[in-house]
Parts: sequence; structure tokens; C-alpha cells
Amino acid sequence: MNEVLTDRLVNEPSPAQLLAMLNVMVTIRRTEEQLGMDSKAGKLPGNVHLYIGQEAVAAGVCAHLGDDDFITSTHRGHGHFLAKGGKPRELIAEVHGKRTGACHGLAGSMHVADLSKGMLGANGIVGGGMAIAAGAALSAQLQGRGQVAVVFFGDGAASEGVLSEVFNIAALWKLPLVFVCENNLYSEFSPSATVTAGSLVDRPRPYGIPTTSIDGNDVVAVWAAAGEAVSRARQGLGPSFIEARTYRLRGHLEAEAGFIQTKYRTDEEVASWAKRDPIPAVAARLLAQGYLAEDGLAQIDSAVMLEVAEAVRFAEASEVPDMSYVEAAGFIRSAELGSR
Amino acid sequence: MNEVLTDRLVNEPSPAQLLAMLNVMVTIRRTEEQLGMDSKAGKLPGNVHLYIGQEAVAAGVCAHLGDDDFITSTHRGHGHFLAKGGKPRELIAEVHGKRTGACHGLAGSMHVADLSKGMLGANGIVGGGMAIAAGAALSAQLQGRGQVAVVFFGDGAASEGVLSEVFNIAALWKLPLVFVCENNLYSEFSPSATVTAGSLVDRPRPYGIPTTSIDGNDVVAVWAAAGEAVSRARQGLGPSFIEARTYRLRGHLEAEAGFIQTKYRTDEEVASWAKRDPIPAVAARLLAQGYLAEDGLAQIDSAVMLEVAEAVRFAEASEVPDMSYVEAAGFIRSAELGSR
Amino acid sequence: MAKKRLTQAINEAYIEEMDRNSRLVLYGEDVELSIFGDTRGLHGRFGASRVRNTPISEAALTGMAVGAAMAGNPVICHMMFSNFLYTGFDAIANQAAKLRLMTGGQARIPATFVAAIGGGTSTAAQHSDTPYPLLMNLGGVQVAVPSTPADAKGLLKTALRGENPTVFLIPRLRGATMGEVPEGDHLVPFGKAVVHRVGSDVTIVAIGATVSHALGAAETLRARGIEAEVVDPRTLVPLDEDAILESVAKTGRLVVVDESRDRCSAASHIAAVVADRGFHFLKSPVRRVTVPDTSLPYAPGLEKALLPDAAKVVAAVSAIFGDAQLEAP
Amino acid sequence: MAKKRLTQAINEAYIEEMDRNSRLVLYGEDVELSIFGDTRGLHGRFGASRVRNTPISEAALTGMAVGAAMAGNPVICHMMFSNFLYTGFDAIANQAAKLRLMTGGQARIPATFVAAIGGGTSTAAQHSDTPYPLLMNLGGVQVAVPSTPADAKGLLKTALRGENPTVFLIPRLRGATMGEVPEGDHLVPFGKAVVHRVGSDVTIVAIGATVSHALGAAETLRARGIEAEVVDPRTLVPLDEDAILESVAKTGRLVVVDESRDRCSAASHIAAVVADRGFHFLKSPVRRVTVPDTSLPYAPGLEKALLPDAAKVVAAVSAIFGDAQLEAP
Ligand SMILES: Cc1ncc(C[n+]2csc(CCOP(=O)(O)OP(=O)(O)O)c2C)c(N)n1
Ligand SMILES: Cc1ncc(C[n+]2csc(CCOP(=O)(O)OP(=O)(O)O)c2C)c(N)n1
Ligand SMILES: [Mg+2]
Ligand SMILES: [Mg+2]
Repeated sequence: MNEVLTDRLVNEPSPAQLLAMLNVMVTIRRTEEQLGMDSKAGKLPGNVHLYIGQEAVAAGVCAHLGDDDFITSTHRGHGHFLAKGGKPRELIAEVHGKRTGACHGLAGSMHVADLSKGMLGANGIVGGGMAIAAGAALSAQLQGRGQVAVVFFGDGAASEGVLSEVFNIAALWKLPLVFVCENNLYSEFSPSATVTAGSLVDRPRPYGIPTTSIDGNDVVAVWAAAGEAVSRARQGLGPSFIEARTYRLRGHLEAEAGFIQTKYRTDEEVASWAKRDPIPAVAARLLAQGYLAEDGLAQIDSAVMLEVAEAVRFAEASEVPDMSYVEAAGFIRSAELGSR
Repeated sequence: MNEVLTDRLVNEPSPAQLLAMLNVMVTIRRTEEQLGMDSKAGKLPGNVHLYIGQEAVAAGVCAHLGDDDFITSTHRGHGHFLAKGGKPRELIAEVHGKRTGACHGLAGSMHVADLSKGMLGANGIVGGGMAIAAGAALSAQLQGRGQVAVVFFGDGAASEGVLSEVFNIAALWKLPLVFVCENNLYSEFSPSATVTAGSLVDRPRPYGIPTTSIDGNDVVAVWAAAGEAVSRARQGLGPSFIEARTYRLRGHLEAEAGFIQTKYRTDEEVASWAKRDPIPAVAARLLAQGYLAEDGLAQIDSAVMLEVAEAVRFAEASEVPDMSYVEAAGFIRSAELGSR
Repeated sequence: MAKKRLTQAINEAYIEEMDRNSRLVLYGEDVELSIFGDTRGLHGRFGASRVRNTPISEAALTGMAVGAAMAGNPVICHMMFSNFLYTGFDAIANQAAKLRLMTGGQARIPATFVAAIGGGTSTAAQHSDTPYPLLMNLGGVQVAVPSTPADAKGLLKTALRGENPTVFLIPRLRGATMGEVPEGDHLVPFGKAVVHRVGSDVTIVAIGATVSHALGAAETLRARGIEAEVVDPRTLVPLDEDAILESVAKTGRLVVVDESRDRCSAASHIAAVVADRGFHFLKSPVRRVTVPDTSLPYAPGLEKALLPDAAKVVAAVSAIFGDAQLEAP
Repeated sequence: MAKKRLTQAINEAYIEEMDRNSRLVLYGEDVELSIFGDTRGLHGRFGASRVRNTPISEAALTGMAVGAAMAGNPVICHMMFSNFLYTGFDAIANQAAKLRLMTGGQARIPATFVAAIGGGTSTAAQHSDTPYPLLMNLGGVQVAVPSTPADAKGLLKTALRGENPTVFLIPRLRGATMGEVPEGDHLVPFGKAVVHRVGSDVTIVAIGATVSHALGAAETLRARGIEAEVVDPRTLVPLDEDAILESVAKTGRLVVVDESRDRCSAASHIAAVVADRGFHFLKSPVRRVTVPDTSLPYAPGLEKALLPDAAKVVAAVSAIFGDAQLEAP
């Protein structure tokens, strides 16, 4: 069905594939830096949770997916949206609350979705995407065209009971489902160790689900693990679980400085992870292998910056949605609006 | 606080303890046989789910508990109610819907509770008792008097997500909680293997919870495993998990013959488990050791039968509750009754 | 037309729609054996791929229905007793009800959640709720409550062809009720009430199992010279306000009968709609015959005392006529 | 009396009651750092045993609150946003609301579930619900919704001393609202409405954040010669029906303002109560100013258009006076 089906289980992405992932990562980074600035400048109606630092996970996983594969995402969903093929301008316009946004401004940052790309939505309910992805995987299985579904979720979300329900059903029914747990060491402001007992990566094991823990800041490691999991799923061998160890370089949400009185992580910790930024790492690798020119990253970067700048202009120039968008998306009729 | 605290980790119950458990098991058996008959005779307002065949589990576990320890139970809760010290006549009157019942006839079979005995209730919601027991364990921990909480649940219930949530929290907080999963091979009419992936007994392991699988029809095995788990809990070492492999010798509910068109288990299977009936086994053991006379079981049995017969008379002679019981137990006032 | 049981009518709706749409799937706990009989035979007919017994995992079941529906496979998600909707409530309240709005209209969610409602057989508090008020308030799920076999079949078939999430609630006590079911592709539209009995003196709006109480009460009332009109909304979301108002415009009086608990009940809402849009028609207080604000106890006498029945409907109607007489000096 | 923010009043209620009752514990996700500020300082003051950060496991949190309460430790179970009540709904709807009844009165369940409600800051559909109608319909949980700092403190303290499960809902937008809070052990009884403004021409019942809209509307209406009485029920379960009826007996007119969705809203229920028990007082239709039956979208203009505000209250009141004039020939 899908050219990605021809992906074979190899350990390394081709240079072209790696370059494409780098591009995705830079696009996520620059788009989010922009949104972070806009948020702090008070230009955005709602909050944003940035993915900065975790880009390798979305890029490495989604490299294996086509438009008719499905993903579900989290409150921290910009990266997944973009990696799955969503357009920066539709994302930016959405977060600006404009009718040209991916969801006509009804979703905002936390619910951004692009069903035409198989991106079934970021989700404001922690764990909310797990069963939805399993349902998409059930649909994929019934359709029999080799589609897969991937569920992205955080380490904190792994405490939601629905995850174990989905482990059980996905394993029983051999659903083409890939669990990607992005362990960024924090659940909001709680260090994972204080809210997560024992070993996260081992939890799927009793259900018979293969599981692995990888360096989520290494896009090649992510790509390899995801390739194996996706290929298993496409072959009808059932679900797999990947724990991607990573770190968010920004706050839980951009507005947090406004209400947080005590630090919940040290500057040293943040700095040490900043040194492991996944973007320079992959650029360096391509450079070393001779697949990127000395100024290659800069070139990618300027192209992306241009796109982002254009997207911001587009968003700013766009109109806000009117009530007809709500009516079209819901059950209410004009007659029901206002008081009665 | 509690004489059971002095239980030391020994592998075998004393003859007196074993006799007491035998007594509990026979009491459960005879009480339930009576309820089964009454159900089939149309004497009971609601359905009953019988525990017959599984008595060794309730008896073996509750032997370690005092009145200020807590248990939560399931839709199949008569055995737990009785083993925890509830009175047959209060159970029977309850299931008859009489005001002299343990819950004044408001509960029926599926919700029978005796808070004075630390029995926080059978539960009509599969998995409903898990978090309640964890909460009781939290209370026990806060009170610091060495109380423990035990949650009884079925193999089917293990698929409810809340179980994994409770694993996580109980392990993190080292709650004095014992999980007792009664694996009777069926979840309603579905064989466990068709609805349970992988290995049930291993599920608590990744949370760091000690876990063991035992023969639930051997009251000595149950007693030993529960003793260890309860003693860990009392010592502040946290939760433990016990899978007790057992079998219900009756239907999922007594009324099932009325609506089931196809058999969901073979006669041979039922017969083979009937041969492993836990009651004769423990009687034989006591007999062999010389602690029970030849007619010892028959004697226990007649005493119990007498008690059950008296309880039935008591229940039948009792009055039904009037609306004042609902008012006392809820928020409604007489003024709110009827139409308005 | 042939007389059929309500359960059989539902069974036929499943079969016809699964025949019609090969993407439609059904799953739930023990649907293969079928606790209520409504799903009987489906596993044999459509196979283990389209009819699936599930683990006891309501949160996953409701959420998966949303996901599969969004991905292109309509789902019948069988929840058995309506109290088990609470265990799977998040995906109904936060996902199914909201995703179409949140995605700006992109998401189509053809998921139908089926569950049995109501008391009357001493199943006690955790197997006897009538939770449509909760669902009505969610703002994004349709709610259908049939009272006859024909409506059961027709409403369910409509739900299964729709593109919005629907909760289809089966009045449990009515499963064995017989009624004429039209042959052929019988569809009942959503948002269209039906008048079961025409009358000029009082409008009785009744829902689900209470329709028969209303009809029973109407017979008693006729003997007293009061002609009641009995209106059954059939779907609560959408609600056919106009049909109710039309009836009240004629009768000037309204009693709403509803097996849900009183506070924020469907009865409350219908009363409120009429107290607003139909105020000028009203000659007497709008009465509600509902369940007092408690869960149902096990003891049969108490349960019966708490549930609506024909006598309570008669009492409510009599009370407003009493009121009216007191008024007209 | 000192002026305090609503959030601070809540914080004081926690502190005073935890000081008073050493068995009272508080837990929830990130309560140590405190997202809304209401739990700030508690962890430091009462220690890690009585104030616990939890994993994201709402089903366990609500259920544990029931269990700990039954076992003798009253619990403040902090649910953050009210939408997360749905993830933990079973233990509220099937356990907390029913266990006292099911155990024949044995169970005392002093569990208080705290959550923030309401829209207005583009938190979008999954962080802006106002779900008290669902809770009101459960029949076994009390529901308190304060509109002022004093009531927030007094109602919460009452909840924390009670023996029945209570959901205490914080109108999110009102967190920073300042108001006088009486010194000392300030308790506000459940089931007692308060009249914020006396008036003779129309009764406006308003809940939570909408109280200020009602008061704003009353000022505008005074300029038009209409004196509105503003009644705030403060608790929705129990509901002070008598106070509302007393006001309507005087004014003859009623508008109910409510930030929940319209269908089966608190406003619907209050309207229904008055259309029954207060029918003979009514001179004009009972209007509801509520949220149309949809979740709130992100775009601020749309969100604002959907939420009640003073102008909508003025419009609703004006409409019924228009009606009344049309009527009197
Ligand atoms: C059901 C639910 N509970 C709580 C929240 C509040 N909340 C939002 S994000 C978050 C932490 C999520 O942590 P994690 O899953 O690790 O994701 P991360 O933010 O680290 O990406 C919480 C508790 C929520 N949105 N939904
Ligand atoms: C939340 C919920 N879902 C479904 C049911 C219906 N139900 C009652 S018992 C049962 C099977 C329970 O199986 P198991 O836990 O193995 O207990 P057993 O009956 O074997 O003792 C089911 C599905 C229920 N009561 N509650
Ligand atoms: Mg995290
Ligand atoms: Mg079982």
C-alpha cells in the first residue's frame, strides 16, 4: 500500500533519510521557538507545552510512517504534528486561534490534529490517546492494508490505568500498534522517580509485548527501534514498546514561570541535557560522513526560519473563526446560541 | 494492636488454625448452597454469584486478619464476608432483602458489607474494590497501628486499568496492601486465556511488588502465602501479590441457566475440579494428622447446617426495610419521595 | 409487520447494518455468549474478526471505539449495564463528545455505545442507573432511548449509519416486550418525537420504560374524564422540543415521566424548556415523576416505591388538575 | 475582616481544617508545587505523609479517597481540572455516591474532591468543562460552588467536617478575586442560598463565576428601571429550593445563569423546580443563560460568545419584560 512498507530492517537510516529527519527536527525546533516567543509576548490565546529537546523521537519514529498510518499524541504535540507531515503554517495559525489553522482555531496547541495525515490529535487528557491509537490499530488490522498506529505518551502518562488495558488488548489481538513512551524524567513538576515505581520499560513484558529502552536524543537509535517495531506491526506480529529517554529543555508549559515559586530541576541538569541536544548531534554525524556541507545545517535552518516567518505572517493575517465553524463541527445550531 | 501481629512466618498453620479455617469453609459452602437453592426456588429478589469451590482462598487469607484489618471484595463476595467474620444470618437476611440483613436489605448479595468487621464491601463494579482497598491501606499506614488491607479480585478484573494504577501507588508509597487475585479460569463466560494476555502473576513484578502463584484450592498454601504477604505489609515492607489458582464449581451466577444457550465449559472440566474440592482435602489432612475424628467433618457440618437453617428462619421471619432505611442511608428526605 | 421482542429487534438491527456495512464491527464483554441476548448469533455469523469478546477494560473499550471510528471503522461498543459507562467515561466525555469540535470538524466518530438502563429487578445500586442526564449534558453525544421494538430497531439502525457518537440505551425491563416491527429497512429519524396517544387535557412526556406507565395512567385518567396525550421523545439528543411544545400548546398542562434521578434529569430539562418556550400555554404547574435523588436499593419494595409507575403518573396529573380547580374560583 | 483572594481563602480552609483534624490528608497531582496556588505551603507545613504528590492515576485517586475515608481518614482529593473527574469517574459515580446507601448507612465517606471549573482563558475543550450537572444527578454526592472568597472558605471547611462525599468546584477564573473573609472559624452551611442583591422585579439565580455577571447585569437593569434580586445557591446538592421560591414569590420572574451546558443543566433543574413549586408566582417565561450544548473552542472570540456574561443576562431579563408587556394589553 505504502512505500514505507518497503523499509527493511536495517540498522541505519540512509543519508537521505537522516537528512529528512534533520529537516523535521529543525522545523519543530524553529516553529516551537517562535511559539515560545509568541507565548511570552502574550500573542497567543492559550498555553503551549513545548517539545524542544525531544525532537529526535518524533522525527525518528514518524520517518517510518505514511499518511495512512495513524498517530495519537499528547498535550506536548507540536512535534508529532509536524513530524507526521502537518504544516508549520497550519500549526502556527491554529495556535494563534485563526480559521486557517489545522482545526480552524477550535483546537489550539493542546488539541492540534490533521486527520488527512493520520494525525488523530494531540490530547489534553493525559493518556487520552492510548486507547484511541489502539482503536486506530484495530481499524488498521480490519482493513488489512498494512497500516500501523503509534501512540506517543510521556513517562507520567504511563501511570494511567488505560495503558495496561491497552497492553492487554493489543497483545491479545496482535494489534499493529507501537507504544512510544517519551521519558523526559518529569511529569509536570514531579521527578519521574517520585511518581513511577520500578521499571517503566519492563511493564509491557508480562503481556508478552517486546520492549526496549533507547537514547531518545539519538535519532538513529530512535529510527532503528521504531523501524523494528513498525515492521513487526506491519507484518501482523503485534505491538511493541519503546521507551525513549529524553528531556524537555523548556518548562512544562511556557507560562510556568508565572506561577512557580520554587525550582523543580537544577540549572546543571538542564545544562547537561542541553549539551546532548539532538539536532547538532545529527548534523555533526552527517557532516562527518560527508553528507552535509560545512554550512549545511545553517542552510536548512535558514530555509526553515523563512518558512516559519512566512507562517507567522500568514497566521497573523488570517481571520479568526466565526460561529459557523463551531456549528459545522458540533451539533449546535444558531438558534441555540446565546440565551434562551 | 492485634493478636494476629504475633503470627510469625511459619509454613504451616497449627491444627487449631486449620480447624478454624475448615469451619469457615464449611460455613461458606453450606450458606451458599442454601442461597443457591433459594435462588433457584425464586425466593431471593436478586441474583447471586456463588463462591463454592473457592472457599480455601477467603479462609486462608482472612485467617491472618483481625477486625481492624480491611478487605474489599467482588460481586462474588459471600465467602469473603463470612471469612472476615460476618454472620451467616446477616448475610442470608441481606440476600433475602430484609431489614435484619447486614445492610438492612439495601445491598443484596452483590454489595454485602460489614464495616464493623473491616469488610468494606462486595462490589458490583469489577475492579471497584481495588482502589478502595488501597485507600484503606493508606489510612492504615497513616494510623500506624499495623493494620493491613487485602483486595480480593478475579482474573477477569485484573484487566481493569485501575489495578496497574494501584500497583504503582502501593509500591511507591509502600502501602500495607495485599493483592489476592482469584484466578478461577473464567471471566463470566470467557475463558481467561481469551481475555488475558501473557502472565498474570508477573504483572506486578515491574513495579517491584513481590508476587507468587499458588494452588488456591489448598488452604495451607493459601495460608502460607497470605501469612508472608500480610506480615510484610504489617512490617511496613509494602504490597505483595498472590495469584490463587482455583475454580468456581457453580455458574457465574445462579440464574445463568436461564439465558445461556451454549455451554462455555465442559462437564469433564467441572468434574475434574470437583475432585479437587478444597473442603474434603483439608478434612482429610486433619484426619490423617489425628486432629479430626472420623466423623469430625460431619460434626462441623451439622453444626453449620443448624446455624444456616436458623439463619434462614431468621431471614424469613424478618421484616422488609421501610423507606426510613433509605433516608437514613442517603441524602433524600421523605418530602422528596414520590412525584413532585 | 410482525410482532417481535425488543431484544430481537435490536439483534436484527445489528445484523442488517453489519450486512450492509462490512466495516462495522461490534465488541464488548461476553458479546459472543450475549448476556441480554441482543448480540446472540452475531459471532457465528460475522466471525471473530468483526465480533469480539473483550477483556473487562471499559476505559480501553470506549477509547478504542473512538479511535477505530475516526480511522474508518464504525463501532458498536457494547457496555452491558449503563453503570459501566462510568468506568469508561473519559473517552465518552472528554474524547467522543469533543473530538469533532476540537478537530474543527475533521473527525467523524461513528461509534455507538450500547448499554442497558433502569431498575426493577433488585440488581441494586450498581446495576440500575439511568444515566442519560449525564450524557445529555456532555454536548457532543447523541442519546437514543427506545420504548418499543420498532423504535429500538429503527433508532439503532439510524445510529449505526450516522457519523456522530451515539449512546443507545436499552430499557432493561423492556427487553422481552413484544411489538410490531415494520418489515424492510426500517429507520427512525433522530430528533422526532412520537405521539403514542392523542389527548386534549394534559401532555405526558415519557421516556423509555416509563412510556408504558404513561399509557397505563392515561387509561385510568380517561375513566376520570381526563384525556392525556402521551409523547415519547425517542431521542434525548437531539430533543424534539417542537413536538412537546405543540402538544402543550394544545393541552396546557405537562407532566414529565423519567426513570432517571430527579436532579438535572431529562424531566427537569424538558420542564425547563416548556417553562421557557411554552410558558404562555401553561395552565398549571409542570410536574415531574422521577426517581428521588438516590441510587436504587436492593429490597424490591423499596425499589418499587422509588421508581415511576402508572399510579404515580396518575397522582401527578390529578394533582395539577386539583391545583387548576382550586385556582378557578 | 480582611480582604483575601479566593485561592488564599481555600488555602486557609485546608490549613485550618488540617490543623484541627490530624487525620485529614490531602493528595493529588503536583499538589506540592500547586498549579492553582491553593495547596501552596501545605507540604512544607504538614509533611510528606499527609500531603502527597501522586502519579497521574485519577481512577485510583478517587477510589482511594473513598477507601481511606471509609477507613477513618478524611481525604481532600485534588483533581486539578474538573475534566479530569471523568478519568476518575467510576469511584465517584459508582462508589462514593452509592456506598452509604449500599451499606445500609454503615459507610461514612468524608472525601472532598476539589477541582477547577469553567472557561474563559482559551484552555480549550478538555480543560474548561463545568460538570456540576453530572454530579448533581448522581444522587449521592454533595456539590458546592462558591462565588466569593468567604463562601469558598466557609463551604470548604463545612465539606471537610462532613461525613458525606462532596465535590468542591472552584470557578477557575475567580481564583484571584478579592473579597472580605470573616476572621475565625468561618463556616458556611450547605443548602443555604445567599441573596447578594435585593430586588423586586426579577430573580436572577446565578452560580459560581456567573454571580458577578448577574450583579453586573443588575446594575445595567437598574438604570432601565428593573430591580433584580440576585440569589446564589452556593451548594447545588443540597439545593436551597425554598430561598429561590421565596424570591420568585416576590418578583414573579426568574432567569437562571449557569456556566454549564444547557441540556440538563443546573439552570434547567432550577427552572423546573420553579415551574412546579413556584408556578403560581410566575408572570413570565423562565429563561436560562447557559452555555449552548457544545464544548468550548480555543479561539477566544468564540469562547466568549458561548459563555454567559452580563450582557446576555441583561438580554434575557429584557426579553421576559418585553414578553410581559406584550402580554398585558
Ligand atoms: C487526565 C489528566 N490528568 C492530569 C492532567 C494534567 N497534566 C497535564 S500534563 C501532565 C504531566 C504529563 O507528564 P508526562 O506524561 O510525562 O508528559 P510530559 O509533560 O513530560 O511530556 C499532567 C499531570 C491532564 N492533562 N490530564
Ligand atoms: C465495570 C464492570 N464491567 C463489567 C461487569 C460485568 N461483570 C460482572 S462479573 C464479570 C466477570 C468477572 O470475572 P472475574 O474478575 O474473573 O471474577 P469471577 O466472576 O470469575 O469471580 C463481569 C464482566 C461489571 N460488573 N463491572
Ligand atoms: Mg514526562
Ligand atoms: Mg474469574
